[in-house]
Amino acid sequence: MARITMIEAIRDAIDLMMARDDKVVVFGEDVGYFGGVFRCTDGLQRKYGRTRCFDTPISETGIVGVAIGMGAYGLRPVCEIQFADYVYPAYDQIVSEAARLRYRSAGEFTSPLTIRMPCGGGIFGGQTHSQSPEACFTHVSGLKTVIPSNPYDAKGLLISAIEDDDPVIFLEPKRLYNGPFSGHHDQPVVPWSRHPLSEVPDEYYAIELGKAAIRREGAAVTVIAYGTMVHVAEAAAAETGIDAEIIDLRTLIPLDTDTIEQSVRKTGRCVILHEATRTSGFGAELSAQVQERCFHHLEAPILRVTGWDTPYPHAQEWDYFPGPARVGRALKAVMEA
Amino acid sequence: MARITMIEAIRDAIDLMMARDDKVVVFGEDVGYFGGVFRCTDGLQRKYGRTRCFDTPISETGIVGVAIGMGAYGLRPVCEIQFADYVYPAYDQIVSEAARLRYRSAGEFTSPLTIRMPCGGGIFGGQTHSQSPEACFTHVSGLKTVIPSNPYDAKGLLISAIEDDDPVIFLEPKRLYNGPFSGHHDQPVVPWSRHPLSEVPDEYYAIELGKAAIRREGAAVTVIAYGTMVHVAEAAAAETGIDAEIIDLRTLIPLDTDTIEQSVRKTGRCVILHEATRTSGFGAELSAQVQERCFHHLEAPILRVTGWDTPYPHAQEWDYFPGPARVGRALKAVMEA
Amino acid sequence: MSDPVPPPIVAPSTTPPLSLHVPEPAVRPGGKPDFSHVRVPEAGTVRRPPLDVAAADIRDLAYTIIRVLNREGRAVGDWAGSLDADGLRRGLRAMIKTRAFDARMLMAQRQGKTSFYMQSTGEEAIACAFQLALEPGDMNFPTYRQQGLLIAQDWPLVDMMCQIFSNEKDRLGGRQLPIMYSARDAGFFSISGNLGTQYVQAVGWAMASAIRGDTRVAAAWIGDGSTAESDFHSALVFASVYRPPVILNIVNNQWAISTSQAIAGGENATFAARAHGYGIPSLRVDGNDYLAVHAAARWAIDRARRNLGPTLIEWVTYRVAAHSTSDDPSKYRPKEESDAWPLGDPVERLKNHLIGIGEWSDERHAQARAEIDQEVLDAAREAERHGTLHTGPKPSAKAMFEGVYKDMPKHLREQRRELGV
Amino acid sequence: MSDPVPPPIVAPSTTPPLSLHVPEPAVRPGGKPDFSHVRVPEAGTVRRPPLDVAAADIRDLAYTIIRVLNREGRAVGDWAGSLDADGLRRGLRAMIKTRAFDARMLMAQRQGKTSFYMQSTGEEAIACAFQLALEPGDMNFPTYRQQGLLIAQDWPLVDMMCQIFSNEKDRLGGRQLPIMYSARDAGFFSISGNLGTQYVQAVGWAMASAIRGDTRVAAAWIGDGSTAESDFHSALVFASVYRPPVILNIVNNQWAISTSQAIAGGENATFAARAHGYGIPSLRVDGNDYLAVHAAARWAIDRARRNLGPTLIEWVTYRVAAHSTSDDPSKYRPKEESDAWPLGDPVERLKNHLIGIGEWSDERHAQARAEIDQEVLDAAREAERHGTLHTGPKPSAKAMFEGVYKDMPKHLREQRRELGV
Ligand SMILES: Cc1ncc(C[n+]2csc(CCOP(=O)(O)OP(=O)(O)O)c2C)c(N)n1
Ligand SMILES: Cc1ncc(C[n+]2csc(CCOP(=O)(O)OP(=O)(O)O)c2C)c(N)n1
Ligand SMILES: [Mg+2]
Ligand SMILES: [Mg+2]
Repeated sequence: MARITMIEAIRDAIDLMMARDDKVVVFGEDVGYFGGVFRCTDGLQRKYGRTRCFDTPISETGIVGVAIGMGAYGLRPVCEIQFADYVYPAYDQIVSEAARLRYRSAGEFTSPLTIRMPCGGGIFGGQTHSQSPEACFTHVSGLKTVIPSNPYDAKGLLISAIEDDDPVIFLEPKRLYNGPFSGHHDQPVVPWSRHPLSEVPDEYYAIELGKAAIRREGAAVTVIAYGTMVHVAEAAAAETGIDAEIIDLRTLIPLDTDTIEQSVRKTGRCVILHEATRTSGFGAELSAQVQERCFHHLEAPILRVTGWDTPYPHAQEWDYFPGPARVGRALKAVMEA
Repeated sequence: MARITMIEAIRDAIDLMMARDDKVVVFGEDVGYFGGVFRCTDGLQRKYGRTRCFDTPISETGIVGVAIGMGAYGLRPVCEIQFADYVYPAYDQIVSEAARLRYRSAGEFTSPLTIRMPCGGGIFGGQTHSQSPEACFTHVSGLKTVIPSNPYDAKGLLISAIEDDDPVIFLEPKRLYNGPFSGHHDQPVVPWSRHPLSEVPDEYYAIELGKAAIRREGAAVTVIAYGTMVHVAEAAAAETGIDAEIIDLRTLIPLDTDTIEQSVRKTGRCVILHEATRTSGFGAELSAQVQERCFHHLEAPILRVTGWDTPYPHAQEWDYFPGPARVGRALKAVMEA
Repeated sequence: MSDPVPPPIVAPSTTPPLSLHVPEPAVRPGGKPDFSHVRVPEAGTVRRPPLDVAAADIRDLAYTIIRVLNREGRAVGDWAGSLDADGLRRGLRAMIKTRAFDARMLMAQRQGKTSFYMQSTGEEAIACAFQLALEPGDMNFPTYRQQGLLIAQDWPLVDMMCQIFSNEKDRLGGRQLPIMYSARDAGFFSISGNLGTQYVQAVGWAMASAIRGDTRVAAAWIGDGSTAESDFHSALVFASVYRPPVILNIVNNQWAISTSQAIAGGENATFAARAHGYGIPSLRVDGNDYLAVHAAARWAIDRARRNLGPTLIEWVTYRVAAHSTSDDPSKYRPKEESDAWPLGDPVERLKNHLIGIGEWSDERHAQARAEIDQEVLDAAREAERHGTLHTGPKPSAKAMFEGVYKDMPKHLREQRRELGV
Repeated sequence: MSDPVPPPIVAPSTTPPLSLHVPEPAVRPGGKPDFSHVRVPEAGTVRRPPLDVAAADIRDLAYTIIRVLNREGRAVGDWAGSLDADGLRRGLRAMIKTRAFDARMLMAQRQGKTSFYMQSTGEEAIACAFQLALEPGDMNFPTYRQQGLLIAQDWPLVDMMCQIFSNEKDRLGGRQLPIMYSARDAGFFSISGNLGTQYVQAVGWAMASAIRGDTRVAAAWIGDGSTAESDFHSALVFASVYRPPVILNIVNNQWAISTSQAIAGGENATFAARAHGYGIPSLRVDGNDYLAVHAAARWAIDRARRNLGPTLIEWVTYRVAAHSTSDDPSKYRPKEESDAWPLGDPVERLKNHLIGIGEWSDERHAQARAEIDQEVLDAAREAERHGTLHTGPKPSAKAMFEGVYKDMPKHLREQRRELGV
């Protein structure tokens, strides 16, 4: 079992699925010959040929549109949007078409698509290379939304996403591609090889969509996080010494409400984290559900620590990013409430 | 002061603004000669000429794209998306461009757009003529989102929207165009002329964006609603006899949290209504905020009554629509909790 | 309010002020119909190129109209002869049935049996002849105005009607708006209410067929107005790059609800010419000429199947009826405009041709119409037995929660429980 | 897993299986550069049509290349003569300065003074000559590779650099990615990170100018790769319908990051030909020939200003540098490819022309370069005094909350408080 990066884990999952199922086809901008701007598909065109892995025109709506047609034919397309910030031109094809096709055709046609895209900030990408648009998808019935926080999960979840017969939005926190990230941007970069969850089996394994993982057991407060924020939560718990239970959602829709409910019933407190802007972010849904399901167990208001309601700024990246200091403050606030 | 319908109130607002400000231009699919499929712009081309009010190609992204260019020039475009269900092709121009232009150019260029669109169900329009996509906009920093529930507000809010220097998404519940609607689809249609809020002054008046209205004062439970659901809430309160305080948000962003907070602090209970699908709907944000702001005043869990997490079905329209029976059940549940 | 508009620059040369061009149709209600802008070439005058022709060698075909039936109803020129008399009679019956179906369903809507209907009057030749040029296994990605694709292949009318009535036998479980059929076995992709989206999906389907070494082809359909949507462009870009076996059909029926094709760019160029910028061969064809439609469809389908890549076809026709049952065209165009339409009526033209070649008669025509009317009526009665929108058996509320995902996730099970079904 | 793919239809005629065409550039790393697919006509051979020419009459101009400077560096043909020697020298200096600016900022990025940079090497003639054909008040809607538009009009380099360094003097307050300038006074619209969006906005701006009876024109800019985006099509549709005063520029520099222009549809047609389907006149021009660029730009701008409507221009050029500082082109194309590019280098070509007509010399050139290098260096030093990305003064965290709306709403004030700034 090798220690690999998240990029390698993603490539591994796609490679494996292309080998197992010749209906899997892979495409996107710069995805073919070059292997993607983050190199997640490097080598796949050489291995599987140009009709299984290829470059596309710069048209996100076209990419998803042809993927839907291929899915209706019976293929299993895995397409890449170069940055999550560029998914909006494809929003109509995703929302009006991929998400509804099974329903409107009563199952005659389906959209077994996986739409991968790097998301999140932390690389000085400015407002158009840093966004976390998950809430634009969680509101849409018919879509599943997945976001891994480490190489092991990335591989297992991506395999499940590709195998899934419904359209899956697969968000890849780009700041995690090459190593975990606690939010301490001023500290040296840590490679994945030092993290236990970079140990990834060579062979096939699937992580069921819709199941959260508990990254840290704790009794004092439940922290609900996903993607990069899982690592920030771990840092904040360690630094504040607060006995937080950290849930890594992994899949946003379908949501693992059992794990959430069980934890909050135990701790009576809840802090929700995400990098996306706050208002109408997925944290709002989490807060609403925790409140609906655990009202009588709550000992303090549920808090959200999130990106601000502004575009992601370039110079002020670290004022925007909800780092361990802000999370730590929220943990303390919720314990003192 | 005449009693008019919502359509007439909307037309009146646009007409008035076109007369006051020759920078106001009006366009959209079938909006010019024909006056719009719901006739909201009827007569305006005749009155103001073809370069002030005109038909456009069937390209929602083009409509918003040229509107942004016109706004950058210094005009004040008011454009129509024929149905809110068709706004997604324009989503990129709205989210990536209109919403961010002021921010990214540090105010050099702005987007003083009003993007009108009929929303909501209740007319057997099926899944592509019934949607309520407000949450797709409330998550986007830089946008304002407005939704009136009656002719008086429609005129005053639309005038404010057109005068506003930021992009405003103006949602018009199409089931309310010709009369209020309690959700009792089996009862005879009521015309606006019987409703006090159809009394609309001929002259200019503006309703400030960001201010909710209390439609019914009450002490037992706060109901937060907007658009069609305001009328459903009124019916449910009347039918259950529960002394509900009904807040009509009118503007979703910026949100009138003062009015909400004050009411929930008083009642200690809260039910949130919308027609849109539940998960990640705007109700989630409302629930999160009520909980964050009024935690210690809450005597029962906040409930959401919403559309289901499915596309809006044709035959089962009335099973989907959150009518007075479902709202009434929630009111009772929250009183008994 | 905003910053003032910057003052117009008055250039030293006293450049005259600019002005905006806003196209208007030649005539509006009250005016005399005028189609002088539609140049109609003589039938039989346009050449039929070889299947493997280069796009660059037939650019002129985008600026003319391929026609087979001349004024006397005779089939003339290179494109004639793709069908024998049996084939032509089959087409005629298909068109008659499509028109009868439309009439019956329009009436059903007026009677409150459904919420909505859309006719294809005047455009029947296009869908019917095209379908009859396809092979089983090929896939159409239609709009809402290609009911002829189903009817021409004798897809059960009762099935279509049950969908329109959203009744208990609606194969789509009442979820879809009337006429938004889906019929995979008939090579008929699920219709979307969102204009244009299917166009690029068809290209994707064709790409898949090519990737798999299949022999099946796809047909994309779009209206003149909807060519303005983004998906039209994506479809052409992807079709240009990967050369998949797809026929890109544009049905130019002159109108998009209340706006004329000029508002989609039809004033300055033909829709067929759109293909040129992508290096895709294109044809412009008389869509009211059954023989021309069939021959052009066959040509393009053969090209696709022989791996010669995509073809774009503009079918020139006229939307005779209202846009839909929610529309009143007398508000925006002269009532008599359809009578003035220079390409005539497809049913009449094919009928006259068949009579002219001695393969049909007025009597047989009357009899065929009567038979078909009866067939449609019988189907409607049968369908109504399973319910109509507001009366009789209907799909269950429970079914509303099904099929959002392959397996129903917990939150939908919870919501179903909340509704108590 | 899903339903199985339906089995391929084996047609009775044993139709051979289809296959997908996936374009590949002629050469990849390790191969010998090959531009034999680029047909370069002799300079001076393409006619210059009258301004009010009909689109249909110049379709051929989309399939050739307008060139003024011949192999000997002489200006020949109809398009020659739009500039005098002063104008040409101004252009040369603008190009030299653009190149020097790029070099300096590339170095600054390598030194960690900013996060990101994009050069325009090889494409300088296009932006510089175009800008110098515009009038004050006209508005460009640029992409990230038109820094020449600002530099040619002597927009302060310090200003541009402060934006690149996201420092305290950054007019955009550190909010934007480096090089995403906005300069309203310079007729330079705020650059978006989202490809293509500006193209249709330019059309809207031009429509506004026409609506207001103004005399100002707009210029839209897009790369070859980005023509695949939807906004390209919307722009052409709206420009076709309303005929506003806009120049639709396509900079075809052969590459879009790692994909060649064939992946955008350039294999089967030219990008200039895209205009034909919309009835928009178009030109295809040698983008490395300063004189050709200026003359063609002037022609299109004059058309626009005289209310003759939009013109589309494909500028044929080559992206000599990496896509951006995040890119390594040696991974996907031969290193020597830019040397083999048949249209040469725009700076060298203009320099030689000026020397040839006796208006310039190697000495003057060397001196100009030295002066400009010094000017750029001075500007960089000045800008750095106000901070670079990771050191020195920078925009405040507080400013991050400003300008989301005209007036800061309560929730943003609350969030600012939450951050404690
Ligand atoms: C994305 C989208 N925008 C707008 C509409 C509303 N709409 C329905 S049909 C129609 C006109 C379409 O005209 P055309 O494409 O010419 O087809 P035709 O009706 O003539 O067959 C419009 C604007 C829609 N259904 N989808
Ligand atoms: C909507 C969108 N999709 C993808 C990208 C990522 N991207 C940035 S530049 C680029 C290539 C653009 O190529 P081209 O249009 O030819 O311009 P050039 O870089 O050659 O000047 C890509 C794919 C983006 N910025 N926006
Ligand atoms: Mg039409
Ligand atoms: Mg390029």
